Amino acid sequence: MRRVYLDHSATTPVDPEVASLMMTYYTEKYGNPSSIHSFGQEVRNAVEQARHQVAALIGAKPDEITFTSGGTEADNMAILGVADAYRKKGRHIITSAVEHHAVLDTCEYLAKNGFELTILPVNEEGIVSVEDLAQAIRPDTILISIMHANNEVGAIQPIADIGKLAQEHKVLFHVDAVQSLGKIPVNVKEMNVDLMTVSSHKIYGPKGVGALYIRKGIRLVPLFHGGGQEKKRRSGTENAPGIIGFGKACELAGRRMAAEAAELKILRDKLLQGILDKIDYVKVNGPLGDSRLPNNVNVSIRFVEGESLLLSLDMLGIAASSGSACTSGSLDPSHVLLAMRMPHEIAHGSLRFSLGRQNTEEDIDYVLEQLPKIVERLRMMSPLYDQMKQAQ
Amino acid sequence: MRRVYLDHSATTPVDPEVASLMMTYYTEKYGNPSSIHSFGQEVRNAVEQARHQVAALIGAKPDEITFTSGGTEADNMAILGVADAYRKKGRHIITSAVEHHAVLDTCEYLAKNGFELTILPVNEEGIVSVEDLAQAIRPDTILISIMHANNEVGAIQPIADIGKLAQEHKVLFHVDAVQSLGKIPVNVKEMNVDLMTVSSHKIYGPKGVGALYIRKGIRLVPLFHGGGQEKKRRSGTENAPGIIGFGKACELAGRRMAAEAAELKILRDKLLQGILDKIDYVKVNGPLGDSRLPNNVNVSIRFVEGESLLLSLDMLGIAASSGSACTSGSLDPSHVLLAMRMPHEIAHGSLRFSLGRQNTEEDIDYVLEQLPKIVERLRMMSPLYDQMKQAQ
Amino acid sequence: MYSAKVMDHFMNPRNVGEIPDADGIGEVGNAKCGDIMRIYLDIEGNTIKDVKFKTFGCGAAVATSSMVTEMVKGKTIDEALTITNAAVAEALDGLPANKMHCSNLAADALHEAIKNYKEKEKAKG
Amino acid sequence: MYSAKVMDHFMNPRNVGEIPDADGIGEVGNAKCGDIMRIYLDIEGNTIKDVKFKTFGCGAAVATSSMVTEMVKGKTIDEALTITNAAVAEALDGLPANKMHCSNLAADALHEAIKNYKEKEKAKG
Ligand SMILES: Cc1ncc(COP(=O)(O)O)c(C=O)c1O
Ligand SMILES: Cc1ncc(COP(=O)(O)O)c(C=O)c1O
Repeated sequence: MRRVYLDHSATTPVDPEVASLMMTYYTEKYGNPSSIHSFGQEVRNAVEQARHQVAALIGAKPDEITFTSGGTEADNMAILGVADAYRKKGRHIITSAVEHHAVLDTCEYLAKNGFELTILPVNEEGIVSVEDLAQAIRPDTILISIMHANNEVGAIQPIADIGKLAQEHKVLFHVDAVQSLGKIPVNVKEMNVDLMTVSSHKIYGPKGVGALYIRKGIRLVPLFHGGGQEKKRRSGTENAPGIIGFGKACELAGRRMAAEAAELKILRDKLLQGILDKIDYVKVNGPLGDSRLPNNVNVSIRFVEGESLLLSLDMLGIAASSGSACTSGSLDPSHVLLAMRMPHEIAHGSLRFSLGRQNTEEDIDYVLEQLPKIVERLRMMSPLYDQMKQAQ
Repeated sequence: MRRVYLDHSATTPVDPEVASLMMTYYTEKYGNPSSIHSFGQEVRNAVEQARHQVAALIGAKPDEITFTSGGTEADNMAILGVADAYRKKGRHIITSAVEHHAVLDTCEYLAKNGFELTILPVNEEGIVSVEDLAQAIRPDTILISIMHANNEVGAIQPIADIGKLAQEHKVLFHVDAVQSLGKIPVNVKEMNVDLMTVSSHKIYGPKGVGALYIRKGIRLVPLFHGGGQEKKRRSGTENAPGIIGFGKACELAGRRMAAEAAELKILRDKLLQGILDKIDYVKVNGPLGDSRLPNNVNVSIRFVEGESLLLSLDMLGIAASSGSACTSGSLDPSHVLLAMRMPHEIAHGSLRFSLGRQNTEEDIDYVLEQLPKIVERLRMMSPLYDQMKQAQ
Repeated sequence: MYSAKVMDHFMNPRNVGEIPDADGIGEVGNAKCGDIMRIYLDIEGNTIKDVKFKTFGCGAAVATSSMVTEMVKGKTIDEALTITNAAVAEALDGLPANKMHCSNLAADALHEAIKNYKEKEKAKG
Repeated sequence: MYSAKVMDHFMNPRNVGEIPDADGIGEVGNAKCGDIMRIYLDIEGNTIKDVKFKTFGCGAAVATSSMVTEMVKGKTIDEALTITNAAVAEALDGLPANKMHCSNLAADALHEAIKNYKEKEKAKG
């Protein structure tokens, strides 16, 4: 059976070049980078090279990069670490309604523990308003946390404008760039960012590795206590093969990004247009054009439910994802789609295709051949489709 | 040049079988285990198998295992998580003076934040007294954290006795078993352990993975907020290849442990006896015989400094470690050796050889050939050696 | 995630459709929650002669709907009333824990349809 | 970790040893801290004709000791007094940050030895 993976925003395969580099560090150069012997020092050098590679992709200095176990840890470290270090300065934090749970839930944890939280709304395309943000800033605001690109609908936020605003008000600015890294240009200096989260497994690097950019001079209370690795910011034996793999993945991403984004946009637009042409009652979620990640397609297919779509696609070898409540076992569909003021019943039928490096035109053709049949089958079963037809 | 790695307590190479299994999950079976499509579900199944493998090695049930990014995270999760969840019951914690920094520093962080800490002393072999512990337990004690085997001197603590005591007093008992796992039998039920830390990279699994055993029914406040993976205990995209590698490493360790321990003991004793025979003014650190890990040799070589020994060994291809202050950049030598009441100047000259699976008799012969020459050279330079000679 | 039986009933659902002028129709759930199940019954005497369903919902919702129609066909009303959601799940070799509450409503829809039938019968007098 | 120069001076230290009846002896550090450096000077006129050292300590301690003896041989006392710990570290192509404070004491030991020489001279009258 043909297998078509269109869930790259969930995770990506590891690039073969990255994987084979990692192998060397698993089985041959396996020393602990904190050891002073040569088994350790050869790994230390490679870890520091990786720090350069990650820093280069986001316009940072190497010593501003702290490696973590992933995006979630980096988000927690940034938000909890700033809250703890700057609590005497103030206790107000601003974020948006469409953040990843690693940001939103962390902020909400703080809101239950002595902090005040403003959650900015978004417009129907999922984009935060800079004016709203300007009005939300208070004298006791210590942190603004806004993502660069949204993982569900691909909406790109006006980060540079927010960064300027944050700087003017001397408020720290954290950006979750997990989804934008390697897909669109990211530059902490140009965007006036103080803290930035990135994650390896979204850019063809290994799972279980991420990094937090911490602008020089910013204090953070660490999440872990222990051996004092990563300049005391992140204790624990360094995941050297993972870090080295992440570094390589950043290097590759930097080299390939421009060409890849152009190709992905063509496939993205072909897929989206094809769906709109072949299936009726479809709503596009998120912005169009340059405010959207080059690899994201998100649609709501009315009168059918997302998990059913996913399962049916999966039976044909196609992997996608959905903001349907059923895919997460919760009762509510995606908080992102709801924040975009989409009615529950339409949000349940949402479908995200996130494209990647190895996808081809044939993959897209295959989806466009199969998806309409699936939708037709499910709609034949759907009492909602009946109702709509009868109402016409 | 011959290369002899004798620093397995710092980290181990990844077993080739483990590494090649991981490769499959990096490049072919790369789905996100939380995804419902088959790319995700095939990985989910492998992650659950790994959970079984880890559980089996410590006598736990699979759903009592939570995967983490390593031993440090698991130690922090256990101690901070219990402290937060049980703070209403009491605020007293007991630990020992020879714990790893991941435990000791976490307890000390709590001591600065409203908790009370009793740090138990150890005897000259590095072993905690169960009587001391019995006397330290108070009505408001909520947690005892004692390691199974010490990473520096290989001392094995009377965990089962402590477990019984903890159970009698209804105090939660956390054990850091990072160094004992795979080397000596570990069983959470027989030892009456409530929480246990294990780490993959010490048993020929990958770095960046560990696990916390949490006995059913124990509450823990999570360290990270986010996607709610690992039954909400540990958010963040699962490091599936790492977890699967760790599971395999546990399976291999379980199969090989008995035979391997017997072989390691022979090499260990040969190395120790050889050092004592060939070099004078040497002190053995830690207990002898069955109270010692089968792979640990730790000696203090008087009148020379540990880092010099390490560097000299390294120039000959031999990797070891030291409790010398100089190896860590701090001013004090190993807190473990100091807790064993060793004078600073002797602690500075400590040397740890930690043996592993691929070491041979020839490796030991090589060390026994080179080490005496190194010591002689360094003692020729040492003003302390002069002083001692003159005093005679 | 799902058992082979669930996937079979999801991909090849039995008795999809409507019964024109059905003797009983039952519907549970709503679009807001992501699940709607509608069951149509054709009843002769006390026996369920035919049964059809339409469902909007996840894999479990479709599969349980399909399964309940198979379980109930040819049964008497009283027998049908003894079928529980749990029994439907069991007949499918179980459902994931997080699906047991939100999507396992097919027996409820069946019971609603029987109630609807009884009410109609009563109205006829 | 260490530069090639540090490793060279550590593995092949210059001027190890003692000078019997040295004109000046300087010692810094103590065993508790893990570093002791002792410098012996042979001085003729105002010139350092010979210099030897003995050191207990880490790689940096040995290398800086060795380096300072090289730097100072043949120099006048006044020239020797201008040599700083930083200059010794620099001559070794630098030291790791965490070594700059605890193990980079060789110039101090040299200065102590010169002080010792001057005191002896004074005592002689
Ligand atoms: C926007 C965003 N932030 C954070 C995360 C969490 O990163 P990780 O999976 O590396 O923990 C993800 C992905 O899961 C994400 O898409
Ligand atoms: C006893 C002990 N506990 C905890 C740790 C920390 O584990 P990890 O390196 O996986 O963070 C180590 C090793 O570094 C250890 O030896």
